Amino acid sequence: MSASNLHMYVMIAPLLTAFFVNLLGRRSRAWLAPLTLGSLAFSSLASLVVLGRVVRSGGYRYTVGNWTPPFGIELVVDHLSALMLVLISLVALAATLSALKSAEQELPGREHLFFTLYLILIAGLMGLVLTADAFNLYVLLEITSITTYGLIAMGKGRAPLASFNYIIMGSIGACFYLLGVGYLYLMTGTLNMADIARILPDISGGAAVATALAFMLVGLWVKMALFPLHGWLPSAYSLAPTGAALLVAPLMTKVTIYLMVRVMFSIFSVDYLFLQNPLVQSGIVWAAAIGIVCASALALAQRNLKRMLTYIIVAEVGYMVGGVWLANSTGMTGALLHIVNDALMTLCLFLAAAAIYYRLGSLDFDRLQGIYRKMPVTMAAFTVGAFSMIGVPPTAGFFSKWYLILGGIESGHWEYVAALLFSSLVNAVLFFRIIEIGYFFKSGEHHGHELREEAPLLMQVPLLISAVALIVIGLGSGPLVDSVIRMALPGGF
Amino acid sequence: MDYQTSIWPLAAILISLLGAIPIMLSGRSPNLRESWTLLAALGKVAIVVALLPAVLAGGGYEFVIAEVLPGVPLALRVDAMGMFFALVASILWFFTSLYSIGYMRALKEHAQTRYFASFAVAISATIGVAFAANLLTLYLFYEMLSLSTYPLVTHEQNAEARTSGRKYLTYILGTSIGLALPAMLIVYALTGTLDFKSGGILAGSGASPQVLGLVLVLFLFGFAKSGIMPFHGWLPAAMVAPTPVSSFLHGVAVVKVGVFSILRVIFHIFGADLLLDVNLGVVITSIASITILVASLVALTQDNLKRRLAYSTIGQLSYMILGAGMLSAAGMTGGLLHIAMHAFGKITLFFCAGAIFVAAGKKYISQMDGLGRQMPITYLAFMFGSLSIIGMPPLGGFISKWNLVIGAVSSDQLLLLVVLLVSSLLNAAYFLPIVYRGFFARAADPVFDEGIREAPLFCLIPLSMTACASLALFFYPDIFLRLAQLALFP
Amino acid sequence: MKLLQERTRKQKVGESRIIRTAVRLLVPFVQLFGLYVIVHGHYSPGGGFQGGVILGASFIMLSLAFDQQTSMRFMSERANALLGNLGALIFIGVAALCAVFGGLFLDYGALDVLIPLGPVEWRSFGIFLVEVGVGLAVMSIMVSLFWDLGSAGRMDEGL
Amino acid sequence: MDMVLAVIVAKYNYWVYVVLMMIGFYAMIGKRNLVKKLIGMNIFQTAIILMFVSAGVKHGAKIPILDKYEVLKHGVDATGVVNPLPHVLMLTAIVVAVSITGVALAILLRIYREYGTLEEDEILEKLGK
Repeated sequence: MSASNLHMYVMIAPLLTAFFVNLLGRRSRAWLAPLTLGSLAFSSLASLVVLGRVVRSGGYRYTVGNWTPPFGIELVVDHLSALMLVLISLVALAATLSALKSAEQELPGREHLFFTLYLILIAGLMGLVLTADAFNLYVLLEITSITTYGLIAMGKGRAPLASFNYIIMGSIGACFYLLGVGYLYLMTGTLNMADIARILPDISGGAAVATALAFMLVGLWVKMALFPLHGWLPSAYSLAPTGAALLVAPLMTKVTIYLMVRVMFSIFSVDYLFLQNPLVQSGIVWAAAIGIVCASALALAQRNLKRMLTYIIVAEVGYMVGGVWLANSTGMTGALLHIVNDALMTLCLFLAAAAIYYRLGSLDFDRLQGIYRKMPVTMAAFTVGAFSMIGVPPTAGFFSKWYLILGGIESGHWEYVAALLFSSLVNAVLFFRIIEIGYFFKSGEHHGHELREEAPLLMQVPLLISAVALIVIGLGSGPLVDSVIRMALPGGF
Repeated sequence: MDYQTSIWPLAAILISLLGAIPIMLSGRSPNLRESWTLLAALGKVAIVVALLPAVLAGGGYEFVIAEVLPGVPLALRVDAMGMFFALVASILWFFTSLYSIGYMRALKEHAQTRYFASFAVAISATIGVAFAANLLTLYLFYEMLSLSTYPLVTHEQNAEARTSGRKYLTYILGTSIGLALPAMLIVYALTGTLDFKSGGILAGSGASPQVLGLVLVLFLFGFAKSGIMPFHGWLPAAMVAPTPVSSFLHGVAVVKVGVFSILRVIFHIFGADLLLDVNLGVVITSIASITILVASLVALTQDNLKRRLAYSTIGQLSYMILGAGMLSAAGMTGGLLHIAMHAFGKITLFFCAGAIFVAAGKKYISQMDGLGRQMPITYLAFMFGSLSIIGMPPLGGFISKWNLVIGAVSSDQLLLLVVLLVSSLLNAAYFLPIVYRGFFARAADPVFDEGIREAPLFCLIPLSMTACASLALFFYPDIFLRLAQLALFP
Repeated sequence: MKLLQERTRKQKVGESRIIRTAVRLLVPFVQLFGLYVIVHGHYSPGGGFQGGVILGASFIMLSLAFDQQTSMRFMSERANALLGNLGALIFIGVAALCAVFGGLFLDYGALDVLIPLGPVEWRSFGIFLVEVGVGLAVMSIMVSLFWDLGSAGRMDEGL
Repeated sequence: MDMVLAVIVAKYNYWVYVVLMMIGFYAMIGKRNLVKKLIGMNIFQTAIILMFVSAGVKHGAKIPILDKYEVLKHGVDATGVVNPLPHVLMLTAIVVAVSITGVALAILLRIYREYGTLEEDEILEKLGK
């Protein structure tokens, strides 16, 4: 019995610690590092054990408070959610290492507040991937959003404005989702996803169900910033405090995509989603493809590293949404694998950006000249992350892109294939522009001896680990797909 | 044909990749660093040669690194064709390493540590391409080569290097991601595998000729390292790199990786029979012929020696593709052989160009009048190299060209025969004047040129040796011939 | 109370005397009612949310009728933060304890191992504990929301 | 026409929520004042809350507060009480709404302190300078 509680401890550890951080951290900042890192290290280990157990003996369902569903809230620990749990806790751990340093620099005196929100956000994300209850999902979605609003608003300058914009858009998204849940509740009288799925085929009222699906999807799309609903994301993520962006950028959109998958396939059937409305299905793939192209093009116009990265995130969202809606198992595999890979790539790039920002105080392109000489280790890791974004083998990004493009070819969605290739090429241009700027010097300083000034060790370690992880995951993507992601494919594939 | 599992193919790749680490760490002491380079180069030659007997006996080695995609592992395989290329590349890397030491020290270049480390990574990628067991592995090392040569091309780190580096990446990455990757994915979608198999894997896939033609064209242009027109622009631009880079990478490794990839695709993905069936050889030969003629004509107009060599390379690379496109036994053999023959000839020419730059500081042909009298060894080697490339006996280039001519005749493609003859004449027209002016023309400024002597020994020895090798290959082409035969007709 | 009487008499702070007097008299009853709602939450209408809001409202009334400083005399900012965190910790702690003692998360019956009251009694008592935690947290958050927003984060006399 | 009216009257609770929602949505998107946007957001959320709550209503049913001993003796007559689940859910939704409003107000305070105005146009004008 107690062993099956392990996934709860994964989630509870950061949540419990959050309040201790708030209480003790305001007395002395010496408490911050041991508390946050300790809880997240525990979560990471525990989540790995959970994943191992799920891989060995299959997933299981968990009833909170021993209330049987559909009355109680049910959690689901299957291959996909266990994988997400591992992803979240590991990414959070790496981000926290670096955030400790950057928060010290950017938010002196407010660090305990920052890390309280930080840990609640992590716990909220973990709860999101576990829940199997449509309404519980809404509540957790809002918990993560509210903490994110707060974290972003802690930034300098225009950050509060960006955060307010995010609040408005985010609330619209959440309300749409809630409205969809409301429709489903009116139709079925239950909120448990499995229970809804059981009842749905038996009821008439196609229009109401379709409306519910539409509202839920649009709501989640706003939250995940699918083009053209992405307006809030670039400012919010690029103006947030560095430490907050480190956590939010790799995880927030990816978890929302996971939610889309969860909602789509736990509540509705593959048949209903794809086969009965082929027009909708291919329409969404088209929209994703257009989104990828537009977001990539917008990324080209940016003159700041972090802003550029945010537009790449928007493009990547299009990758995954398109992959899910390709309606074949290859595309789905690609989308799920890309959730993992994209989180790691984004983490790697944002960690590098954080390290650069720590030393330079700016991420504008013209400030980056000669950065390779100044911070060779950081830039080496950045280069690996960039290669992964471009999709150079054997980095992780190549393999998920492989599945996605192959899925596009198999289902005959050539527009999606073209968009993906276009975006890869644009990414190559984007990153080599930075590599070029960083590699060459200003004309005056040619062959000059700039001092080597690396970021602190605490920021370098997670950066290097994430860069190595990109290659390891790339080479290990065969076993990863076979043992986890294939099992995580929703029924019907 | 059976392959035994062995870790040695991986070792052949890793020895220089891991060698890059001590090279980077010993940046403070040039002697130590260069010993590491030479050690890695020698080790690589030793491993490759050690693998040779089994291949000559008709066998080979295999090694699976990781299972990455369903049906497509990251795997290495030493077969005759791979061995052919690996042998050329590893031997020439050793010579280039020697030459680099002399060249870089004589010119007191900056960032030599980065230079040697990138070089080591590049050669690993080259051997990786040679030993790749399937298209995915090949693509992986292909991209690794593109990226590791970027710091070499932009070594000077000035505005010109920046422009060239940008051009280099645009062409190479753009084509490989935009054209080769989708082609590879289509092949995978059609067949479910990417394994190199003699006779090809596309044969039974039931794809229509139109699709096959599209895939073929995507591959031809996708592996733009082969310098095929219209995607050749990067090669002249990349000549801003230090001469050893131009000589080895842009005379041998990088460009031949492009050609090798195309040949792999033609022989082992499509298969000659399939291409004959759907009559796609014409596509290959016509693109190659145009490239050969245009590149040779452009080469005539170049005054910068390295640029002239670059255009010559573009033309010569298409010989190999042309040979493969003939789809006749002699033609394909000639195409494959030309990889080796051209490599030895062209690297000699580049070494000479570098030696002239080191010794006399001259880049332009018009300034080199009378230089042959001060640097007789260099010029003699240059003459050997050019004769080999023109295809004159008794030099190696004759053998491959002879095979190509026979191939054209035996497959009744007389137009291709004309192309070969015309371009040989053009080769002679752009190479021989250089030799002639070097020995016989009156120097423009005798006073200024008086102090010029031969380049340092580290430069001179490698270039003489490759020149001799070109000569020797005419008399003893047996190993390469045998490997080519094994590769094409197992 | 003394303080409130004094402040009621003085003209300077807050609203009119009638309001001040009314609030002074009402606050103890409001708080008592809040506690009642919290404590009875697990078997009659009410609970931590509602009770917490009522408790919080009592402090908000004080700062409305007098000023923020007055209400902060009764509950310092630090005490408020402490109570808030404590409330949340009680909730999560109880929930986690259930899991630690061999049950499912939030399955109060499992706490029987700790003090043998019987699983049924524990279910009732567990909810009670949780409600208290929730009540504390909600009160603290209501109050700090009002204080922070009312004084624009300066924690001076407020609105 | 009568049919249409009948449909509207029969489901009037839904019409109310749709109208409210549209008002809120308009305010969020169309208004240029940040506080008005926030108010719009609250109206939007209230509309959804009303929809849920109205879904629990039954004709002639009582509030769902039951006497423990009655229930133990006679069981629960489900038709006699209103469905309490939507109300409970909406309690949570209200808490969420309050939290968002709180955070949003705090952020608005910061914006006001920085720019001295809450009109979007004026803020953009100041940023443009």
